[in-house]
Amino acid sequence: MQKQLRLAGTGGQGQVLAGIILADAAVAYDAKYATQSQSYGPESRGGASRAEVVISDEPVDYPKVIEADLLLCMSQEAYDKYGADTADDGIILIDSTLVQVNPNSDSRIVARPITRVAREELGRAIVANVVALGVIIELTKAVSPEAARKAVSARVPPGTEEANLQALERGRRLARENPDSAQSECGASGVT
Amino acid sequence: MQKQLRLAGTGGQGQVLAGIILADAAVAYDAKYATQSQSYGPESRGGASRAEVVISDEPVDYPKVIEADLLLCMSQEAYDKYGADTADDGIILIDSTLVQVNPNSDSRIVARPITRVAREELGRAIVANVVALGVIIELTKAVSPEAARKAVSARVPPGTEEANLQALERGRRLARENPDSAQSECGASGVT
Amino acid sequence: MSESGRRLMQGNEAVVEASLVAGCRFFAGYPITPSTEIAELLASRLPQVGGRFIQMEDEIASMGAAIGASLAGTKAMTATSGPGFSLKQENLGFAALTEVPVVVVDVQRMGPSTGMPTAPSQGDIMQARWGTHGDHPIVALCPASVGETYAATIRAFNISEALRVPVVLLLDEVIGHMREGVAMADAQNVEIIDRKGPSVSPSEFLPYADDGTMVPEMAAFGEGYRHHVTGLFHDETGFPDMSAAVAKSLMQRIMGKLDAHRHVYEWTEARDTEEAEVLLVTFGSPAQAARSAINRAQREGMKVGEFRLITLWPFPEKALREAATGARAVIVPEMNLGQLRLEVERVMGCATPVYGINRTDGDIFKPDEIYQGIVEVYSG
Amino acid sequence: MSESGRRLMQGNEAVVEASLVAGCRFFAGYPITPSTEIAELLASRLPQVGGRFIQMEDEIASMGAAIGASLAGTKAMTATSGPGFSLKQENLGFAALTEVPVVVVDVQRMGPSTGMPTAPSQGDIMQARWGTHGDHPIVALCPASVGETYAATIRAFNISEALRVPVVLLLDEVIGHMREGVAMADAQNVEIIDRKGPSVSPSEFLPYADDGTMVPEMAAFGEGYRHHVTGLFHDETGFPDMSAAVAKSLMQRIMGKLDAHRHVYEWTEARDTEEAEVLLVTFGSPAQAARSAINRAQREGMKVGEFRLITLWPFPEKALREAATGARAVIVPEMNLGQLRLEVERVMGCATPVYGINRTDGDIFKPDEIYQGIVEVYSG
Amino acid sequence: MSSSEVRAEDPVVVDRHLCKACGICIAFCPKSVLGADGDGIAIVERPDECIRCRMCEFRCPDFAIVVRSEEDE
Amino acid sequence: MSSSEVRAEDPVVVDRHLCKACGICIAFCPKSVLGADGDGIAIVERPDECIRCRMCEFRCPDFAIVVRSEEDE
Amino acid sequence: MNTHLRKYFRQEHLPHIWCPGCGNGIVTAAILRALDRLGWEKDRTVFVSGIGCSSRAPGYLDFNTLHTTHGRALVFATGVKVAHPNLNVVVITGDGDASAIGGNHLIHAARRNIDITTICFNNSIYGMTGGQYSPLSPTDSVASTAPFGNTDRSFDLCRLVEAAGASYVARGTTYHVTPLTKLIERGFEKRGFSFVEAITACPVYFGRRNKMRTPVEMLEWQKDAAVPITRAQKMDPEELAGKFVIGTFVDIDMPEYTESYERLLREHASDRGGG
Amino acid sequence: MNTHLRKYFRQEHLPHIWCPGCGNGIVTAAILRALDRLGWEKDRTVFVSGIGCSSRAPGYLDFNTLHTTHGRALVFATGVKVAHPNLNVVVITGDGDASAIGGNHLIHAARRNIDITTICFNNSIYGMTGGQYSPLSPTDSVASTAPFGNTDRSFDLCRLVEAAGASYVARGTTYHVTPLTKLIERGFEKRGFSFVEAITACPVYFGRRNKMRTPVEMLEWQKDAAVPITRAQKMDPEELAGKFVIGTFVDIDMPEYTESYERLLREHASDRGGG
Ligand SMILES: Cc1ncc(C[n+]2csc(CCOP(=O)(O)OP(=O)(O)O)c2C)c(N)n1
Ligand SMILES: Cc1ncc(C[n+]2csc(CCOP(=O)(O)OP(=O)(O)O)c2C)c(N)n1
Ligand code: SF4
Ligand code: SF4
Ligand code: SF4
Ligand code: SF4
Ligand code: SF4
Ligand code: SF4
Ligand SMILES: [Mg+2]
Ligand SMILES: [Mg+2]
Repeated sequence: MQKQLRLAGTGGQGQVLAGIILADAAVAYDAKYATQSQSYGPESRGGASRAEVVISDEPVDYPKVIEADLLLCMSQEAYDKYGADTADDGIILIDSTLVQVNPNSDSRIVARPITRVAREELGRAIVANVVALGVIIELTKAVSPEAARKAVSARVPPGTEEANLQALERGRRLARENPDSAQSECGASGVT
Repeated sequence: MQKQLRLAGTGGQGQVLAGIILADAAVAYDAKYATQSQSYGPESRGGASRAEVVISDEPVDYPKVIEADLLLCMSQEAYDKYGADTADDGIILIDSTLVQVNPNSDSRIVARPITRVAREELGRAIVANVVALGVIIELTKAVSPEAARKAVSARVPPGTEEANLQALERGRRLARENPDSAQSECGASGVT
Repeated sequence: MSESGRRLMQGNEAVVEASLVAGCRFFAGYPITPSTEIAELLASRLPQVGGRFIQMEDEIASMGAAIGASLAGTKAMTATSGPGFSLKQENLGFAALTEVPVVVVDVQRMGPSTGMPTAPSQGDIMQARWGTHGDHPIVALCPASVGETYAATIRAFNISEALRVPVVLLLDEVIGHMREGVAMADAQNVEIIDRKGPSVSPSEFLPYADDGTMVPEMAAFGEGYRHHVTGLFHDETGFPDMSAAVAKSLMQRIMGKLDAHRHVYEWTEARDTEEAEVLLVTFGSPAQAARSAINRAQREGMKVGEFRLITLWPFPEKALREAATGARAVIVPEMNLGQLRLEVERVMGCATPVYGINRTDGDIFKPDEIYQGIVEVYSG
Repeated sequence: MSESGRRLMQGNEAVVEASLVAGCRFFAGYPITPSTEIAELLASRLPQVGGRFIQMEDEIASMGAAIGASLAGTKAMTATSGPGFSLKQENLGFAALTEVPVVVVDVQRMGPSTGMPTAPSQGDIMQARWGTHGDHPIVALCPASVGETYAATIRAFNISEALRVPVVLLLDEVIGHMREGVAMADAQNVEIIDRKGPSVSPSEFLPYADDGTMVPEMAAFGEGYRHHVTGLFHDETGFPDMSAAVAKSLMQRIMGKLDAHRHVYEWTEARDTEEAEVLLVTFGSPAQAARSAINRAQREGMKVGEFRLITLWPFPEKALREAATGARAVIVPEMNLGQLRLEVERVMGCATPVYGINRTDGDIFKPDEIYQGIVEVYSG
Repeated sequence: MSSSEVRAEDPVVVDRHLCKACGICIAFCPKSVLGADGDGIAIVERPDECIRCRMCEFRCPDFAIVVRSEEDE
Repeated sequence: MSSSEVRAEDPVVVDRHLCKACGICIAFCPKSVLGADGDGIAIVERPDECIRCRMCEFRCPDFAIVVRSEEDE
Repeated sequence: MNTHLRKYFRQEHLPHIWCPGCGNGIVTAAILRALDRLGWEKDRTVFVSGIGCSSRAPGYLDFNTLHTTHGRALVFATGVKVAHPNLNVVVITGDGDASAIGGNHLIHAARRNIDITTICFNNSIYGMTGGQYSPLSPTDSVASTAPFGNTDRSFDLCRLVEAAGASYVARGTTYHVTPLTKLIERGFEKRGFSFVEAITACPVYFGRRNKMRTPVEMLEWQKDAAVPITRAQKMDPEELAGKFVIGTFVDIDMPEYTESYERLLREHASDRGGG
Repeated sequence: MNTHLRKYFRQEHLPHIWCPGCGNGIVTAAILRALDRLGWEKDRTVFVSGIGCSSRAPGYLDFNTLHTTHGRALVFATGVKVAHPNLNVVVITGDGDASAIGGNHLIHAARRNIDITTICFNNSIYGMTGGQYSPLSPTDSVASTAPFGNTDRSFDLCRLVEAAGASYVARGTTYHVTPLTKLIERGFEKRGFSFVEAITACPVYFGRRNKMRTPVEMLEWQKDAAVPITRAQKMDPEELAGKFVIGTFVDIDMPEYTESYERLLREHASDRGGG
């Protein structure tokens, strides 16, 4: 089994950390193989941010995502740019708080109000990445929930473990909930 | 015709300038071809100094002296080091003021008290190099006296032209004079 | 930290952890993308093991400080990327001539000049060999994965200490920033080589004498073996000597020691080369895409082999020639305009045509691209 | 000053006088043996012609200042030797990527490191090609006599201006310090090439647009064509762009312009190559001893030819291949361990064996030594 | 009228396209003229209080604010 | 006795092998103890005047002079 | 954006790449206002920068602009100025660019007293590379390469440039933006080497790690820690600990490099040239 | 040679390569006398130099000696000192080596206040390469690259090093050799960065071109132009024109770099090391 996951959005949303946690869960706790990589804007300032994780039962021969089994979009740009590079039977997970996409336009789309849930229910927009992580592992089974929990605890900033574990669980539940309207969530394009 | 000349001694004696004057005389005023080169000690500080001139009617194909037609020795070291690299029918011109060599030991040796003549007769040890030049052109006919005079005038520091032309002529005469005893001239090794 | 015994780490992190295992206790650096994590991590890791980290005013200073520390008896490293690697060249040449062990990491980004700081490249391959003025001995390693980076870092220190030669560890942005699970070395079970100290008393010690191995014994400052180190040509006493005889024998020894000890640094990997009709010569991160492409080609029945270089310099000429025996074509995929290919072409002569697959747009190879290249050459 | 029309001058002096003829009006330098005379002479010559000389704090600064002056519209040069050439590399790469005309003289001395400062060498041949990080365009010339140095200096400026590429002029200590009679160019009769200025109005001006020649038009600062110059990858507007498409086309153009304009810089000399059984590939000052040796061998009836490179980089591959047609062996005499030989071997393939005659002891070749080499190869 | 539109009579104009919601202008306006919308983008809340000191304009890191001089109006 | 030999009783000793005839010691000896031979090499001309101030030793660039301390004798 | 500053921008390149709350934009605008007051022509003005977040500023400015290598802006600028003394040459540099890798060029430009105005955007950190300490980071401050607090001491860069020989040396802050603009204007006017250190905020890398979580907190710190020079002269060292002095440190007239060289040119230009 | 200094020399390498009357030997002997007074052990002392005539000094001294690249002595020395803080580290450098190509390392070593003593042999010229002007050559002096007189201004290097943060800064001359020796001794004793500028003669390249034809004339000039600091404080700038000040400029105690780092090591060494 091999899973190619791509987490995309804007700098500062924590995609890279989410990717690291996924890979760490696979490598350190599920005894699988994984590679994690990311791209930066020019000289690491601003702009788009992207993390990629390949998880496999065998050593990974090519470390980057070629066709994603799951694409997480936390910005409009991310969807526009990478939507096409997703496998036919893949999942395009949309943070409907940030991205305006008609879920009916593409059967692969799964829309969830990730950032809103983080901000409103968990009180901290900053844990949106871990909420997304919960959704992802639930949708893909790329890593075990147990491994994910351990990796979250090991990798988030000290003192935030509890909040993040809670976010992870909330994300897993969110995956199973019915989506609310993606359209209604999204504001203007906002931040550069 | 090709002449290979090597002028050797210690730094500060003006061998390089003498070499340049010779080459300049050949190139600029005798319309011959010439190359002039020199060697330095490490990073140009102290020690032995050597100038080489190759003068030829045709373009010079190798710019350095392989076997000297004339070797000027203004230090003992110079004689010890280069004496052997002189042509069988070459001339080893010894400044007998500075170098202790038995003139009978080698038929090629011509000894002249160059530095003493410069110091005592011309009043300036510093023109010894041009005295030597006079001796050399007289012995080798490498360049014409006329060209040598022009090159001396053009290349010595402004204001010293007269003194140097005088030194040149004195050198030419010295070449024709009988050598005095080389042995009696030479002091201790002196300067490092 | 890990239940599987493997730890997820970045290539840059692997350099850090492996350097500590190898005995590195001094790092001098100046930040530059994409190598900066090496400095950042060592800033906290070195004090923890009693080592010392210093951020210098620039890369020239970092290189010099690392050499100074090594002369004081401490295994030392510096790390940088293209622009900084250019600046280190003068002092790198000093280390080569004075035979000071030191490891220099260059995490390659897209050049020339500031270029594309966050894009991967293998544009410094030739610079690693020829960047400083004058002929000089140097070893360069170029691992292809994070795990191999870990191993190559340890090996870089071992080579440097064993042969008293600066070792350049060439990563690229992909490997530097990629994370993989790495099986950590058990410090007890890893071979660690330390420079060989003086075997004689101070009064008999000749700091640049050939003891038969061509690698002189090395004393650290402060150990009682007072000696002179200079970037001028020097005889076996270490003092300047500009005579032709001394120059010749010094050059012969410092270049010859590399020829004499190939086994210490030569590191290549041949896979399915015996039967191969087309041979891929790979190195660094593109080897991963190449591996994937080769697997596919092999699955489709093509006789394709892989000769992978971890040691780039001195170039493993003989090993390549052996691996390529029987191949009717060689392909070199590189994230540059074909730098290593020049050397491969030279070694192959006209017997075997050499093709390059090249990229200098800041993007990495996809397996498909290399696969296409294989198909073309294979059938062409 | 001279009655013969020829003037006795040093190689370094020839650089100075020729640079002024070529239109150089700015020099920034830092003294180093054996290139120092270039700075010293220009310190008095430049003011005489209304040009400007500045002694900078180091070689990095000298290189940068020369580029700055060139961007301000003034033909500019800097000069150095090995250690300083290493330091100039980073900014040299900047000039290559930003396409700023500039001439860099490297009077080679024996390296690595401080080495033997007053001894000649050709140890920086490969560094001239590969010294800065990343693939980059560069031209390197290496004249073999003082007279040729004079011509090569003018040509270096012309190439640099015509192709907007940094040109490295490689001398060595022998040529730098040797004096020969030089026929001075008559400023009126020498072809002098100036960079091509904008052909459009400022508002239409695109500083890095390909006008079909692959060499963009160049505006000087202060001329009204305000534009941006950066060492980052950039599109034709000059502004940073990190996209793969832009990177690719920029690299293709700056490398491609050299391929497209070989005639501007390629400069070789073939002598008796048609019949030659043994071909000497020569460059720089050793060509003089080689010439002498070849003459002797020819006098003795051997069929020996000479292919002399004045342009070393880009390597005159095709011309060499042609010259070597029919030769059963090639000999490359170099004052290094065989740097250019690597390239000659590559080009020759296995068809023709390539032998090196090498020296790295600070001494120069004697004709006899090369003659012996010819005899060995010829009869062997 | 939404807060993102420019009112002709405002002494201070924020370019929403340039504003990055840093909060500087808001915090240091001596007259508390400025506020933030939900995204943190500066808005002119109390235009009448503005004394046109231009500190908001001078301190905006994103060239997003213009204080109109009275003559402009 | 030639001037190049060291006299046992001299307060000042010049090493002829090291002296490069720069003239510094001679010029600055406060008691004019030192002179030069024909090659400019320093010689002790008036040993009795020496006050052992050691300035000649300290200022000799060639480590060629030693001023003996009285105890040495 | 102020309408009469608009013409100085390359509008199409905005918004700039700097992070929200980054002080670089504040200094950049101050530079433009100063230059505008002096009526400098765009065609006759050259902005030169090194590498860093701050060094990206010239890209946004519609002048002759030159973005060079890290630390080397001043040497390129020197080449421009010497070759073409009539141009106004301004260097934009960061604290790392100017005082770490570029420290030597800074002191030599000051020594020569060449007529270049250098504006150093001092955010106490290497911003572009992600927050390593710089030679201007305070001792004990936290940075990515100083996880346990910085053991280095920092330069007083104005003092250093003064000692190196500059004609004009001043320090301002982005909080004190009006005086900063005046200092820059005076620097521009000065014949000779002028240096203005502008204390500015990197909220992302310096602020967050050093207990100033927002851009606003960083400006508050500038406000509180800055001591005008007139006041500082009356304070003793203990009182000044943790503070920094703002104002004009040097403003004197001395021979300027290119003028001295032009004099040499006039005296020694000869017909020997020919060339 | 003084008998109890003899043990510090590598006798077999004498006579040295320096020209007759070159001041380098005077400074070298002063260094040895200072060190001898403090009883520094040869094995525990490292001399590091760059490239230049002066930088050849360590080759004659029987210590751990390191002759590096031009301008970089201080960075190698920093590596030695940081790796091995118990060694006495002394840098010997020329005016070009220290203030031209090496200027940045000098100010950064001073800033860090690392416990290295630097002795700068200031002969106002690049001696080794044959007499080009240096950043310490006086304006208007003649040099091979300043045939019409130097248009550059020169550094007051002591002032610069002081402004950069050194603990000890002093200037002496080879004429005033006894005070010079004391200044060096005090520099050695100091914990922290110490800098001693020794004004010395290059009669060959500086003297001859600048109307001081002999070594003796050069020492006369040192005698006449040097003004002790106590006297200088009472003089006005015009009186000081063409003169230079000698004496101690800075002598203070400040945190030293390796000590600060050792403290960090004690606080943060952990068993997490393992490595
Ligand atoms: C030779 C070289 N070394 C290092 C770098 C990496 N680098 C880019 S910017 C920078 C520091 C920037 O700090 P500063 O000058 O303070 O600018 P800021 O980003 O803070 O505005 C560094 C180290 C480089 N580009 N080139
Ligand atoms: C990188 C480099 N640039 C230039 C040189 C040439 N060089 C050697 S010594 C020197 C200057 C020496 O001057 P200084 O430091 O004052 O020493 P001095 O010889 O006067 O004692 C120079 C420019 C070099 N060796 N290396
Ligand atoms: S101009 Fe002054 S008062 Fe008006 S909004 Fe701006 S800061 Fe406030
Ligand atoms: S200062 Fe500028 S960027 Fe910041 S909130 Fe105000 S308008 Fe927006
Ligand atoms: S010790 Fe003093 S008095 Fe005696 S010779 Fe030396 S300088 Fe003269
Ligand atoms: S000072 Fe020394 S070198 Fe000079 S003359 Fe006296 S003894 Fe000789
Ligand atoms: S990293 Fe810091 S300096 Fe750079 S743009 Fe962001 S806030 Fe500004
Ligand atoms: S050239 Fe000058 S500094 Fe060098 S040894 Fe001679 S006198 Fe001394
Ligand atoms: Mg900064
Ligand atoms: Mg000097």
